[in-house]
Amino acid sequence: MTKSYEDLPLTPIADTPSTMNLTGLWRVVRPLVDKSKCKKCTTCWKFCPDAAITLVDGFPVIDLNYCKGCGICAHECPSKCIIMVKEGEA
Amino acid sequence: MPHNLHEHSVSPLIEVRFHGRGGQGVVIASEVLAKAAFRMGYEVSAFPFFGVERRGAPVTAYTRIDSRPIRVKTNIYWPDYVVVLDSSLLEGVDVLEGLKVKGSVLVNWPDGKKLKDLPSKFRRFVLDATSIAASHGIGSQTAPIVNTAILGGFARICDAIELEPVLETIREAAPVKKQENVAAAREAYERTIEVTP
Amino acid sequence: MVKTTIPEEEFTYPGSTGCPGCGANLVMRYLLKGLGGRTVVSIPACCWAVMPGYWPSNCLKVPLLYTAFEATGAAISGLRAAFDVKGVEDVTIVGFAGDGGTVDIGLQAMSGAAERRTDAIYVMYDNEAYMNTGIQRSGSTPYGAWTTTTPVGPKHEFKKEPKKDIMAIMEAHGIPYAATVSVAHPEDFVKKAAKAKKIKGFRFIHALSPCPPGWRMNPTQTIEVARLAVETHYFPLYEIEEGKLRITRKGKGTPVSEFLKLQGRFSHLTEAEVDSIQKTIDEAWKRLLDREGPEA
Amino acid sequence: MRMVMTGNYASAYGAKLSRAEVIAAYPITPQTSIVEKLAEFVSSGELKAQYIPVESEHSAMAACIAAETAGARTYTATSSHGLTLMHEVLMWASGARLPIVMTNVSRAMAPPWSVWVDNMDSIAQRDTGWLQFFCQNNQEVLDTIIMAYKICESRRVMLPAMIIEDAFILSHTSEPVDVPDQEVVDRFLPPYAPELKIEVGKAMGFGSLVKPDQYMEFRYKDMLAMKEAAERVKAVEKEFKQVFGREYGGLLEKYMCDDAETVLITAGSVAATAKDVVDAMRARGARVGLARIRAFRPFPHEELRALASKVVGIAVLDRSYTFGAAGAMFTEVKASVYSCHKRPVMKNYIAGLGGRDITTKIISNIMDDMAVAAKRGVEDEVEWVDVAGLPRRWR
Repeated sequence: MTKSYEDLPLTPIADTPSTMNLTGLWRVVRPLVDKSKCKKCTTCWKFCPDAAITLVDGFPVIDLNYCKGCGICAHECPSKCIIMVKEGEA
Repeated sequence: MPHNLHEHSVSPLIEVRFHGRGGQGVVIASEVLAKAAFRMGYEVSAFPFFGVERRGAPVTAYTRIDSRPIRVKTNIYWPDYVVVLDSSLLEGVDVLEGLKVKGSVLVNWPDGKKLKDLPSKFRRFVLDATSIAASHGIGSQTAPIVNTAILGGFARICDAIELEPVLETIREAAPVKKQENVAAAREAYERTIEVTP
Repeated sequence: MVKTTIPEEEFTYPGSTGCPGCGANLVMRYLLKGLGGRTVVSIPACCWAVMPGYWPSNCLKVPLLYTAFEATGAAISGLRAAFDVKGVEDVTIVGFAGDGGTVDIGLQAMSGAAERRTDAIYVMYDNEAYMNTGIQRSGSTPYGAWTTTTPVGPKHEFKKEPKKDIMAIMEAHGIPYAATVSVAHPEDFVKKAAKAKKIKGFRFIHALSPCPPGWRMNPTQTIEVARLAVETHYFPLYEIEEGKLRITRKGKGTPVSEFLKLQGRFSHLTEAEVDSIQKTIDEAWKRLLDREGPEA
Repeated sequence: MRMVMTGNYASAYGAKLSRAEVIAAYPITPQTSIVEKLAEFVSSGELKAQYIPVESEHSAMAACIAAETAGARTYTATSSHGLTLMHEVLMWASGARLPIVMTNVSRAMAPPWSVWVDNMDSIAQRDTGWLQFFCQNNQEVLDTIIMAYKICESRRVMLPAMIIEDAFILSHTSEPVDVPDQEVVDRFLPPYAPELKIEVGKAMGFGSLVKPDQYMEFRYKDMLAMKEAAERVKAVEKEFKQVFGREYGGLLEKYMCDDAETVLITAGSVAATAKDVVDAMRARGARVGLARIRAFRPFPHEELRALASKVVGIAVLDRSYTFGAAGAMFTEVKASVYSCHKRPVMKNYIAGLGGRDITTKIISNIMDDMAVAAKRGVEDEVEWVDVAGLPRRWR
């Protein structure tokens, strides 16, 4: 929403985390993690350009609010525990 | 009606034009004169002819002296005094251009050599600033720096300017050889003579 | 507990507006992991000037100063001077620019900053063309590549000139540290960033940064293509510390065709042209080995 | 203490007394002695500052922008081609709301090459969002630098300022300048303390990408800041006078205008000479006056309108020319005056380009010409003065 000039700072200083941008909406394919096959190697976490993967007990948790579906995690996973599926399927 | 009537109505008390060559300290001479006059309580301004000349090229610089604050920022067209630091400029440069009738010209001129070709409607003064500067070891023997000596001579020819403030200013401004520069100016003051027709 | 091979702490937020599979996103992510939170980054016009998002969004957890396209070198000098005069110590100043902003329009300001020995790290993320404006050729675009300003038409045109050797240019400035890094080797990347942080003076990091739209490739292959760049010696990983060169990853010397064939921007090349690229790479690699010498 | 010094040294002393903390500069004739003097102040320890010897004017301004964003008070100086090379980043400085102060030694643009005065360089930057002060003497140069920091750093302004010093006529002319004591300046000008600056560990992006739905609001704020600046110029000068005893007439200095029929409007060093001319003409009985545009930005609209309603003729002397239009000061003065109920006759005189001397005689001739035009009407609205080949003689 457009703010009144009176409510704006002197100059546009960006001070809000980019988590305000739900870039997950861009996604057409979605990663699915098969925890049973995961060896906790952290490769997917390491290569995620969007820092959208966090490690919980060593397992990857993908934040679908931000994952753009690039598929790097699936492509790089050595144990092939991540697959990409079309949004709306599976 | 003299062509410079209009200029007279706004011109300051004293306007001086210095002629010399790049590297001789012409611009510094104009500034030191201004500072000496300022020391005496005058208002002043000093400026070079704003060129891009390099070492050896003819250079001019100007000083204005007045009892009131100086506002005018134009060139000086009708000087009261002309000071020539290098006599070789008498050939080729019209050093007397615009000099007021009854104005004075001071030339750095070798002792004993006859000064010719300067019209007698101006007061003419000579001073062997080169020999004086050389004898005090200012600059090199082949290229003595004459700007401090010539200012001693100027104090002699200009009633409004006293020698002591000129010497004080030289003492303050000279980066090296302060005593020698002061001594040269003092000697120059003594040795400046008017050329009689 | 699982141990990660690079620092776990993140200095970038999700929600950046970079393209899916963007290499430049990873360059920033790894860089800040190596440098830590007491870092100030200056970014000129480039993809990264857009990636933090529309105001008030910011995807960095450290201060960010935007600057004009050609001005990164000057901006980091200004930042360092301000912190020095204010007595702010223990801060790493980073200039973070694309290849156009570095080897082309920003070369003068960067050279000035290097010559002045500005205490800062300059990072060039090299996606080998003006990608922010839509894939126009830069001085860092390699021989053979298609771009929108080196179109491949009926006369079989493409970029005929080799890439500017920015590492050699920066080394010639006599800077204390210069290194190449790749998003396919984050451990090597983070180690070099951390090393650069400890050195004083002007440091330069050249990061190869695959660009899926600009290289006409599948975003899933960003890491694979970056890895092949190293393996094929297209983009060797090395560092030059006080004039001493050390190759940090030798690579297998895989044929460069393996690297090229993943990218649509090279798809028009004939076998002979690929061979000539291979030859150029082999010669450069040999020079690099010779330069490193036997002791390493 | 009163000292005899050039305009360039007056600039350097102004920056030193203002305690500039970061100086980034690139040499250009005739600005060089400013930065040489400042480099000397820094190396001798007289000024606690960082001096960045940048490789271009563009970088000088970009470095000042970065340093100022990080909370340092910055200063730079340039001239002509240097200023125009900065053009892009000048807009950056004002858009980022950074109160940088810069001296521009105003010099003609090439080609043909000229190192001499005219104001084309400064006038070409009029739309960059900088305050522009045209100075008439060296004292004003020094004083205006100190005042400019105070005006520009005030919270509702936060815009940069350009102090314009005519090439050679001020830059290389020595005249008495009162150099105030540091303690007095310190009391007048507190340290720079911006509300927002780059702080290590604090995630903030300076100069972010703004969508069309908010860009205009930011620009509107800049416009308000420039309006506020007009008020601050007057208020700060009042305060300056109380402390230092000098004043310059705010945005528009009026000299002998009260009962004047013909007024000359101009800016810069020529205005100082024009005061002598006004005195001389008044001694002959001519009802003439001078209005000096001291601040070209913010422009003195109100002051000009008040003045215009009382006079018969206004001559605007521009030391620059906007090709395809007229002198910039002329068009702006005319625009200001247009909606006045009673409008004077106006004429534009283009003079003094590329260092051509504007003599006292030229100035009085302009005023005489204007007085005649006010009675008989204007034939040539824009007249080029003292151009060889034109029929009219001005000297």
